[in-house]
Amino acid sequence: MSSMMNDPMILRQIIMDHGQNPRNHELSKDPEYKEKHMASDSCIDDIHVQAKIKDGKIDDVRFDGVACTISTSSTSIMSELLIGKTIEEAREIIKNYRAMIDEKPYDEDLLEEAIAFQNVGKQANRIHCATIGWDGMEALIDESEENHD
Amino acid sequence: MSSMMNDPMILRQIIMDHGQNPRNHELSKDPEYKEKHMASDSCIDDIHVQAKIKDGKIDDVRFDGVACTISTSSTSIMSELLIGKTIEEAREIIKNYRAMIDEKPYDEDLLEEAIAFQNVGKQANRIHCATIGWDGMEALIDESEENHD
Amino acid sequence: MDVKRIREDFPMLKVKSKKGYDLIYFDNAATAFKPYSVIDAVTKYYTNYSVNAHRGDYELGFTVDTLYEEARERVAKFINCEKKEVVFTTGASFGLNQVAYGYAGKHLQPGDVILTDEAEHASNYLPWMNIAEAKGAKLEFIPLDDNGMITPEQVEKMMSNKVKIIAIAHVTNVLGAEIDIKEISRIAHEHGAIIVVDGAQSAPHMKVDMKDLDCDFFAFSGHKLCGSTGVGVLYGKYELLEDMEPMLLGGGSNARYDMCGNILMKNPPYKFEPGTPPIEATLGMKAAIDYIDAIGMDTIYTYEHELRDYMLKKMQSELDNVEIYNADVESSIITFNIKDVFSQDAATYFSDKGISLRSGQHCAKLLMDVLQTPSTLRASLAFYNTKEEVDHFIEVCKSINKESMLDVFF
Amino acid sequence: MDVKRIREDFPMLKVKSKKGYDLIYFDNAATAFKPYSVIDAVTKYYTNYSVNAHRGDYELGFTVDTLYEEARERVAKFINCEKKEVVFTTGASFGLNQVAYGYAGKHLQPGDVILTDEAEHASNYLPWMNIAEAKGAKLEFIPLDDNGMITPEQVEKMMSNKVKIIAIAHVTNVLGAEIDIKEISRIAHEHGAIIVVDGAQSAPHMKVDMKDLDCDFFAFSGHKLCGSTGVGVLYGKYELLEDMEPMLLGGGSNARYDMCGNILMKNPPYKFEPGTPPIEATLGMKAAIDYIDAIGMDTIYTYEHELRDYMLKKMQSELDNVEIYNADVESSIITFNIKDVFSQDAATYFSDKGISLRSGQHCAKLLMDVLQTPSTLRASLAFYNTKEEVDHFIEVCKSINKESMLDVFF
Ligand SMILES: Cc1ncc(COP(=O)(O)O)c(C=O)c1O
Ligand SMILES: Cc1ncc(COP(=O)(O)O)c(C=O)c1O
Repeated sequence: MSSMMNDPMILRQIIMDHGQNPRNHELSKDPEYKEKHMASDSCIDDIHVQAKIKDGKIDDVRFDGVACTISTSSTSIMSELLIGKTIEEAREIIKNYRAMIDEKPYDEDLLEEAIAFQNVGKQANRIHCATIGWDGMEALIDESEENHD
Repeated sequence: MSSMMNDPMILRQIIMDHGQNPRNHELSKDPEYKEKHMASDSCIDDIHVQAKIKDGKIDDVRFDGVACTISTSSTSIMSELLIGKTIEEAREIIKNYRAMIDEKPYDEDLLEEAIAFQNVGKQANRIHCATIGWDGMEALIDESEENHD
Repeated sequence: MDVKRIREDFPMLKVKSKKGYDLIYFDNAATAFKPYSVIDAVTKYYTNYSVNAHRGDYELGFTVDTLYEEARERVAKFINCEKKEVVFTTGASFGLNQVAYGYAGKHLQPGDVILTDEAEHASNYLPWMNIAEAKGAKLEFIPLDDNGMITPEQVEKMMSNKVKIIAIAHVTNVLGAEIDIKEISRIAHEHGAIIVVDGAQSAPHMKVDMKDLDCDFFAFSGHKLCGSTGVGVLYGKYELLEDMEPMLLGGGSNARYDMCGNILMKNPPYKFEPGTPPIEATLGMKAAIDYIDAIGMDTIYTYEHELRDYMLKKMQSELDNVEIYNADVESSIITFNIKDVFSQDAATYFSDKGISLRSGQHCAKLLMDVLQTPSTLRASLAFYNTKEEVDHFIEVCKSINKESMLDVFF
Repeated sequence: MDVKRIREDFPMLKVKSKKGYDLIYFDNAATAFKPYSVIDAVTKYYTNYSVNAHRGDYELGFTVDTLYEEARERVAKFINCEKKEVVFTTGASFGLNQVAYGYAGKHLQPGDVILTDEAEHASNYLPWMNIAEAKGAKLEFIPLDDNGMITPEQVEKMMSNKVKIIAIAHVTNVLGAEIDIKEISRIAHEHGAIIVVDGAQSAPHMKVDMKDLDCDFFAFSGHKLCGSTGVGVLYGKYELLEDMEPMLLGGGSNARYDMCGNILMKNPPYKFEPGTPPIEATLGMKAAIDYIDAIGMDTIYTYEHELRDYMLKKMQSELDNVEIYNADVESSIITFNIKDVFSQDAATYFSDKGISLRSGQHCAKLLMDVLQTPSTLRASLAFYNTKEEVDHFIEVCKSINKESMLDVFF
């Protein structure tokens, strides 16, 4: 892992960049995309997450909605990270991301830019912002597998 | 006023006597009797008071129901006191009885046996027992006057 | 159990009556005294984090939110259920109304039957009477046996495919009889009915295990459990909570809504908790549960029943002026009268001697038709009561009669 | 008003944030801090007379009953009404639900109209939405003016013989706008409608006089008034209380009932108060009212408005990174955003610097369509806030931007 990724300035810039210019930030009308509406109970984050999952592979991830910087940015990074991954790979990444948020051991290399959120637990009330998009994505993956059982 | 009436033993006996052998303790079916149902909110006293009032005079008073000694006895004494009185006389007696209960100056002579309840204020939570029958009677007098207006 | 030491925890046990007697509190079924730890929990809220719950916009808000949810978790552990099955209410009365209105009101059809009985508290009777009337359903009464008990056999006899809901108390409040909920739940479910349990009098005095009882709803109050007034719990199986309408709507219980009349409600338990909750009371209830569990519910149960046996035997052997109505019932309550003295007059006399007893119809007004007396006295014990208190009570009983009871007025 | 001395009365004002900052609490519209006198009133209940209310069977029961009714009398004096018009509730949310369910639910006919507006708190909107749907009635929205205000003129225009109920806030919770209830009451009555006022945000900050406002129902919460959580008040004109169905049934609110389904309810306010009430919270609310009246509501009003003016002017003159949404509204609230920073991110930053602000949609989610922003920050002031706190707030505002707001995570 690049040591640059340990530089707080870099990490901040990653969050800001994705917060202001979120990637994959437009929903698709293609019926192959499945969608989850994630409305946080305790804050105003209200996003829609979409994924196109085929043959055990995540072809695309999209999202949109009203949300704070932390949730917008973390969802944007998630989308970039997971596009093109297999379901197994995606699950591993999600697992490691959650471990990081919970301040448990995790594999930095798998998380790439997502490690920018390594300190979000410092503001415990913001953890849900850093995970809302990830939760939506995980639910979509779960559903895609159920449908193939 | 007889000094006997200052003897607590006598007063207790008056309460007990009326509590155990209440006078006028049977309701009438005569339609000339008007009736009030007095059910205390805060205890189980639940009595019916009847009065036959004609031409400004209280011809008869009756009552019945489930009630503690204090309310049974005080209502019994009330009935004896008010039968045969004019409405004006009855109002004067009721006013003095209330004054006594409230520990204000009152005319002993008007109250006769009712002064047995002079100390009921010592047990403030029992005041409503000592007045429930009187309240019913006053309501009946009020109504009799309204009907003649 | 070291009752001397336990009594040190309760400031109320140091209070004296007007006439200087030690306070003997035998009205524990009405509400229980609070240990210092409960008072401290409430005070701590006021002095350390006195902000609103349900929001984490700032540090203290998050703190309170976390404590509030910890209280929910603590309750779940106390009654052995999932955290998400714990709805905070304002007391047993609210919980029972919520189920009647929001579950029965949604599901009952004309002709359906609600089974209840004549030993219920008004809070577990009137809501059912009301919803039955609104829905064209019928209330039917499970006959009480000679001891005022409801037995599974009697319930079984009452069952039909019309019975949709059984609403009964776990422990009745006048006689303190413990009803076999586990078996009645089994019968209810066998017939496709649900069972709603009024746990107001059981939760404070015995282990209540939702998994074991297998009831569908269970309501109780914090204040009878040595906690604050104004708070309570409604347990419901999660599918049933999902299938129940909230009685109240307002800020906090909805996730989203718009002007076209669409509301997206939160999931249970939150959809039943609109508005600012009784925060300090909830934290107080948590402290009470901690306190009670530290002593041990089984220990409490054993102690209270022993003390009640002691009292009952003394009343039966030393007094000839009392009539006891529930001598044959397993209970921590004694329901009785002083012969020739109306209950309320007797209660005033007891009070004058420092003893707090409940008189009257105890809110289970119907039961009086069964006991055949217009009113009774009720002595309800708690784990902080003592044999010495019972002894004093016996002496006072001896001194009451139809003449002496007037002493208090002279 | 000596704010230094007043601050001594509030233990919360001695609390420090995690990072050691003095706590600056600007979320008073959510709930207010409690003075020692309130805490003492609650503690006194627990330690001196911790028994149930509503019964006078023994000394302490009578004491509590008396204190409880004194609290009712105190509230009546506070809002200038009759004691019997004061219903104790668990908060504003409950009171509003009670009126929607028990009054509107009883009287509304299909086609009737309930007037409300887009600035209402969920607790004064969702119950109406719900009952309108149940009764086939319609909700119509009084247009807000440019300042988010509801004017009598706008109400007048909306009136018709179909309008049966007007449900509006006295002071709105997002903008803090003071609505002319007195005049709107007049208009309502002229058209044969009743007016239900959500006083949650007015009762703590200005004189509310029921005789003068002449509204029909008025609901507020104790906790926003420096009192306990879990208690509130519903005022209703007595004839209307008599004509309203209780939402809850249970012990204490009925005088008598039998097994044939006949209930004899108590008279108002008692028929609306079944179950054990939040006793210590009610006594706490009384102490809060005593405290507030001792300072003087007019004094409080003037101070809070001066402080808000001071804050507003400073924000307008010293800051270029804020957008203010209610600058033209008489209020003790400032609703704003930091440019380029999402409200919740900003709130976290403020919190990190010791400042408690509310972010989000403040439960008046609809209003956001009017303000045209998905969310805002809300600083709501109380009489114990100071200019020094405002000054610190201004400094913190200066330091926030889209980059610095991430400091809290690093
Ligand atoms: C305008 C308004 N109405 C109603 C409420 C609800 O009050 P409570 O949560 O105390 O029931 C609030 C509290 O946020 C409010 O601000
Ligand atoms: C058996 C029973 N059910 C319900 C209640 C009502 O509880 P609360 O008044 O706390 O709502 C009581 C309290 O007296 C009770 O004894």
